[in-house]
Amino acid sequence: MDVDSLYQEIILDHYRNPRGVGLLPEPHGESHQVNPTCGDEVTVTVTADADGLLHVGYEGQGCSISQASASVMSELVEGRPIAEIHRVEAAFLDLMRSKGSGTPDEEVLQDAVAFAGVSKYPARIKCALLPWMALRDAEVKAGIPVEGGSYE
Amino acid sequence: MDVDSLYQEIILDHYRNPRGVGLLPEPHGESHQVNPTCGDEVTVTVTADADGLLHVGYEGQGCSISQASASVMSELVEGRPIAEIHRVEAAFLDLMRSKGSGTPDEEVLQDAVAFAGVSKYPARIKCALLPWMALRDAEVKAGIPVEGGSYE
Amino acid sequence: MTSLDPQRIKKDFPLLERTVRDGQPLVYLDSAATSQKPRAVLDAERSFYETSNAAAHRGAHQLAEEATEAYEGARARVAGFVGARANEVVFTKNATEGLNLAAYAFSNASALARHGREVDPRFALRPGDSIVVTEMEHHANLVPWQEVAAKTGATLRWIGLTDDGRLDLGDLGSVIDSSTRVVSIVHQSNILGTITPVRQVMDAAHAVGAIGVVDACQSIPHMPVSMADLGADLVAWSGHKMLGPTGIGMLWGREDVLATMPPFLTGGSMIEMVYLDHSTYAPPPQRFEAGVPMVAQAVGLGAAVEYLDDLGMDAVAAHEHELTGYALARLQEIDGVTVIGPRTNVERGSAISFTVEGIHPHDVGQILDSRGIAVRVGHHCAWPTCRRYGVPATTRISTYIYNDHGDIDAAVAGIRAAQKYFGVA
Amino acid sequence: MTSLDPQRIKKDFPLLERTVRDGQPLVYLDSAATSQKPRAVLDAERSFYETSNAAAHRGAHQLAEEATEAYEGARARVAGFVGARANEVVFTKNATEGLNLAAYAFSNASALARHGREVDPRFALRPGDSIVVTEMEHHANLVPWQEVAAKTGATLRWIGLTDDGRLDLGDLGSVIDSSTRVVSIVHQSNILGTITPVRQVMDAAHAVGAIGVVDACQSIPHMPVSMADLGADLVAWSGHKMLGPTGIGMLWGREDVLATMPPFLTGGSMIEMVYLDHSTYAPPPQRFEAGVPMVAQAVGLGAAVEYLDDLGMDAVAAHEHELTGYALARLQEIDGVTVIGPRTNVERGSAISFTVEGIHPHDVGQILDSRGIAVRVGHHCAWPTCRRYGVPATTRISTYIYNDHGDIDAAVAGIRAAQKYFGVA
Ligand SMILES: Cc1ncc(COP(=O)(O)O)c(C=O)c1O
Ligand SMILES: Cc1ncc(COP(=O)(O)O)c(C=O)c1O
Repeated sequence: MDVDSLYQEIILDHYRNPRGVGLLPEPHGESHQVNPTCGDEVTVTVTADADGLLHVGYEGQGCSISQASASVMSELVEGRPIAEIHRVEAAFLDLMRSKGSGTPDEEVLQDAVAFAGVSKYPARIKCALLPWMALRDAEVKAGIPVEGGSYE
Repeated sequence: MDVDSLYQEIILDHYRNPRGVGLLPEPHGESHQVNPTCGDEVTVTVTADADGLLHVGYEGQGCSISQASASVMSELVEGRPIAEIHRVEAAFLDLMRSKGSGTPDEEVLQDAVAFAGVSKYPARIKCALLPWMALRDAEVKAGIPVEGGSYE
Repeated sequence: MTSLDPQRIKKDFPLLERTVRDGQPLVYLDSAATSQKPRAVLDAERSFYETSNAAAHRGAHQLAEEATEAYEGARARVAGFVGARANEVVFTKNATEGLNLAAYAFSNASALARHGREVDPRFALRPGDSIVVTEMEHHANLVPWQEVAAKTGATLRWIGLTDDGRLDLGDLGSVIDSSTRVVSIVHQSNILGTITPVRQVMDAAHAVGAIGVVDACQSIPHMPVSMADLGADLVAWSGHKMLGPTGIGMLWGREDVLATMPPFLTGGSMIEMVYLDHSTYAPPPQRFEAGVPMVAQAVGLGAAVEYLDDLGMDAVAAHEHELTGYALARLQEIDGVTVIGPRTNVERGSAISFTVEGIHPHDVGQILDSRGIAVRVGHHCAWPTCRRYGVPATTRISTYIYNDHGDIDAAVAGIRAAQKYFGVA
Repeated sequence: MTSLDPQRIKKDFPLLERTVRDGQPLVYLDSAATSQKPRAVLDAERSFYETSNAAAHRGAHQLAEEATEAYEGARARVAGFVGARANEVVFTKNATEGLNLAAYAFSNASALARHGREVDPRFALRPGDSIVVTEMEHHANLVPWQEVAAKTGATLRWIGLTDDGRLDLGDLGSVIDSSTRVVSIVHQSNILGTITPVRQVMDAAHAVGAIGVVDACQSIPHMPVSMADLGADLVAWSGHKMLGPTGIGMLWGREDVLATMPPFLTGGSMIEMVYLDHSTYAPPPQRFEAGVPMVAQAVGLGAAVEYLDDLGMDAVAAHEHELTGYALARLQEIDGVTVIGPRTNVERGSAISFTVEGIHPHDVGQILDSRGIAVRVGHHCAWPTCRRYGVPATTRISTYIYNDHGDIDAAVAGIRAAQKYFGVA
C-alpha cells in the first residue's frame, strides 16, 4: 500500500527540519502531553501578549507525524490573534476526523493540509493531534478561554 | 427420563423416616457442612468409646438425597469399629465416583447401595457425600486418624 | 410496537433445538442464570476471530486498527442501548467484577488516604461511616460491601423487606442517614422478581451526599432502562444474561464519578506514564480496563444489543410481562405451591421463585429436569433473602424472549408430576 | 520430537489467509501481543454455545451439568499442561487480573489485619517491608505492586538490568533481604525476549521467607513450563497468547498459599455461607472465581491446549529457537539496526525489539504495515525498560508456530525499504 499519502513531503520536511523548537521562558501556560501507547511526548508553552496575540514554544520527541505536527502547529499559530487560532484548531480537528474524505481549507490550514492523509490511519491521528492537545491545554492553563470540540 | 434410578425406594424411605437423628451430648468431634450451591446442611457429631467403637449423631436439612444419605450413614457406622467404618467410607466414595457404572459391594454398603444411581447425576453427588464429609471432618476433629481418598 | 413471536425467535437459537434426557425437547426456563445466544452473536464473535483478531489499543498495523474499531464500536453500541455516552461505559468480565470495581473504589481510596495520597473524599471511608444495601441483594452486591466494611471499619446496613417481597421503605430515613457514604441496591431481584423503586432510593442517597450504585443485571436484559432515569452514579450488569457471550460485563459511571475513582486492576493500557517508582493513569474508561481486553466478547455483545434493539425493548418487556402474568396464575393454581416474592404481576420481572409443600426445591428441580425442563434450584446467590422468607431454598423459573405459554404449561405439568412422585398430592 | 511445519499449521488459522492493505498477504509478526486462533478453538467455543451453554456450578439441570463438566474439564486440561493439579488453577480474565489477584492478597490482608481480622501473616505488609520486582517488568507486573506499596506503606525495589538485557544478579543479595515479603518477576520479557533465571530468584525469595510470583505470559505459550520447576508460589499467564480466546487467563498457586489468601473479587459461587453481616468462603480455586465465569472461553482454551499438546511443546520451543536465531542474524546484518535485548539466541525467546537509526520505531512499523507486515511499536507496556536502554520506543517482531523464514525475510526487506524511504540508507 502506498504510504505517500501519509508521509507527505511537507511532513517529512518539517520532521527533518523542525521550526520554532524551544520553550518560552516564564510562559503563561505550559502543558506536557504523552501518547501512552507509543510514548511520544510534546511540551507546549504559551504566552498571550498585550495585543491579544499568542506566542508559542515547544519541545518533543517521537515519530515523524507527531513532531512534524508540532512544527507545523507552531508556524501556524505563532504571533496570531487568539480567535484566529481557535479557527485553525477547529479546522485541524475536523480534518483529523474526516477519515481521509475531507477537503481541507488550504487558506486556514496552510502546511497542515498535508496531514489529510493521516486521518486515514486511526492509530496515527493521535500522533498528529498530540501537539494540538498540548496547545489547547496550555491555553487553558494560561487562563485563555477556549472553545470548540474536545480532542477525545 | 426415568428418575427412579435416582430416587430408589430405600432413599425415599430414609428421607421420609430418617433414622438416628439427634446430636450426641459432649461429642469428641463435631462438624457442620453445607453445600454452598443449594444450601443443604448437615451437622455430624462423633464419639469413640473405650472399645474403639464409633458413635454418631446428626441433624440436617435439605433435599431427599442429602438427608437420606445422612440417615443411611448413621445406620451404617453407629457402634462399629473405626477401621471397619473407614472401609465403608472408602466404598461409598468409590461408588459416588463410578458414574453409574460401579457394582457396589452390598455386604459393605448395605442400604447405601441404593445411591448407585446418584452417581449418574454430578450435581447430586455432592448431596449424597455431604454427611460423609461431615463424618470425616468430625473424626478429624475428634483426633481419630483418618485415611483414604479425599472428598474433593 | 409489534409483539414478539417466540416460535420464530427460537429458531435463531441453535441450542434451543437440542434435546435432553433421552431425547426430550428442551424447555429452557433458566434465563435469569444465563440466556442462550442467537446465531448472530456467535457469528459476530467468530467472524471477528477470523478476520480482525489483534490486541486492541496496542498496535499500529491494520489488524490492530480493526480490532480497536470493533471494540470501541461495541462500546458505543452498548452505551447507546442504555442512553449513555461511550466514555461512561467500562467493560468488565461480568457484573460481579463491575460491582467489585465500585466497592474497591472505596476500600482503595481509604487505604491510599491513610498513607497520605490525595483522593476524592467521597470514596474515603472511616469507622462511623455506613454502607447501605438491601435484604434482597444477590451475593455479588452484598459480599463486596461486607469486605469494604471489614477493610475500612465502616458499618454495613440494609433496607429490610416486606412480607410480599418489596423493599420496606418505612424506615428508609433511618437506614440512610448522614453517616451513609454509599447506597448499593438491586434494580430487579433475581430471586423474588421484584422491581425496586430505584430512583427513590438513589435520590435518598444523594440527599445525604452518598454515592448511589445499582445492580441492573436482571433489569437491563428485560426492559428499556436509561441511565438518566435510574439516577444512579454507578450501574453494573452482565452480557451473558442479555444474549451476549460469557466473560463480559459492564459498569456505567457518571463522568464526574468515574473521573475521580482510583484505579482497580492496574497494568497495561490503563496508564498514562509509568516510571519504576510511580505511575499516572489514563482517563476513564481506559483507567478501569487493564490488560488485553475481551475484544471478541465485546463484539459478540454488540451483536446481542443489535438483536435486542431490532426486537425493541418495549416489545421484550411487554412479552415478558404477559408471560409472567400467565405463569404466576398457573403456578398458583397448584395446591401446595407458594410463590416467594410478589404474587401479582405488578412491578415485577419474570423470575418466579416458589416452594412446593412437602418436596425439597432440589427434588422439584430434579423431576422437572427429568422431563427436559431446565430451572434453577437453591438460594440463587441470595441466601439472606431465603432466610428472610424462612425457606432453605426455592425452585425458580425464569423466562426470556424465546419462551411462551407452552413452556409454562410444561413446568406446571412437571410440578404436578413431582407432587405425585413424592406422594404429596 | 518431530519438527513443526509452519506452512501446514498456517492452514489451521483462518485469519492468516486474509490479505491486508490493498490485497497484500498478511505477515503476522505480533504474536507476543496476541496469537491467532486455530479453527479447532473457534469450533470448540461455538459448539459449547450451541449445545451446552448454561451457568456452570449453578444448576441441577442437564445443561448446567454439562457446562460445569466442560468448564472443570478445561481446568484439568490446562493444569495438566503445566504439570499442576486442577484445584491449583484459578481462571481469570487475563494475566493482568491474575497478577492483580496476587497483589491484592497483600493489600487486602494488610487492610483486614489493621481492622482486627485474622490473616495469614505472610500477606500482611507494613512500612519497612519491601516488595521486589525487576526493571524489565511488563506494566502488569509493576503497577499493581506500586499500588500495593502506596496502600500499605511498603517499599518497592527492583533488580536492575545489564547492558546486554539480562537481570543484574550482582546485587541480588542486597535487593532481596530480610525486609522482603514478596518477589514478583517476569519469566520471559515481552520487550527484550530475555528468559530470566526464575528458579534462582524464587529460591532467593524463599530464603528470606518471601512469597514468589512469576509472570509467565511469554514463556508458557512458547516452551514447556512446569510449575514444579519454576519454584514459585503464584504464576500468572493469559490464554489469548497461546491460541486461546480473548477474555481468559490463569493464576496457578501452590495449594498452601492459595489456601490462606483472602478473597479478591467477591460475590456468587465463591462463598460457603452468606449472612447479611458476614460471609465465609469456599476453598480455592472457587474462592477466587466470583460470578458467572467465562465458560465458553475456558472451553476454547482447553482446545488451544490440546492443539499445543498435539504439536508438542518441545517441538514448539525448538521451532521458535531456530527461527529466533535466524531472525537475530538477519536483522543484525542491516546497518543501523540495533537489537535491544540479548543479541544471540541464548536464554531468550522469540520477541525481538530493535531500533533503526534515523527512523522512529513508529515510522518503521508504518512502512512494514504498508507492506502487509504486522509488528508492534511503542514501549510494549515496559516503559521503564525502554528508559533503561535510552530508547523512547522500539519496533518488535515476535513469532509463533505459524511463522517461518519467509516471514522474517519479509520483515528484513521491509526495514530496508523503510531506510530507503526515510533516506537513511
Ligand atoms: C510479560 C507480560 N506480562 C503481562 C502481560 C499482560 O497480559 P494480559 O494483557 O493478557 O493481561 C503481557 C501481555 O500483554 C506480557 O507480555
Ligand atoms: C441480580 C444479580 N446481580 C448480580 C449477578 C451476578 O452477575 P454475574 O454472575 O454475571 O457477575 C446476577 C447473576 O448471577 C444477578 O442476577
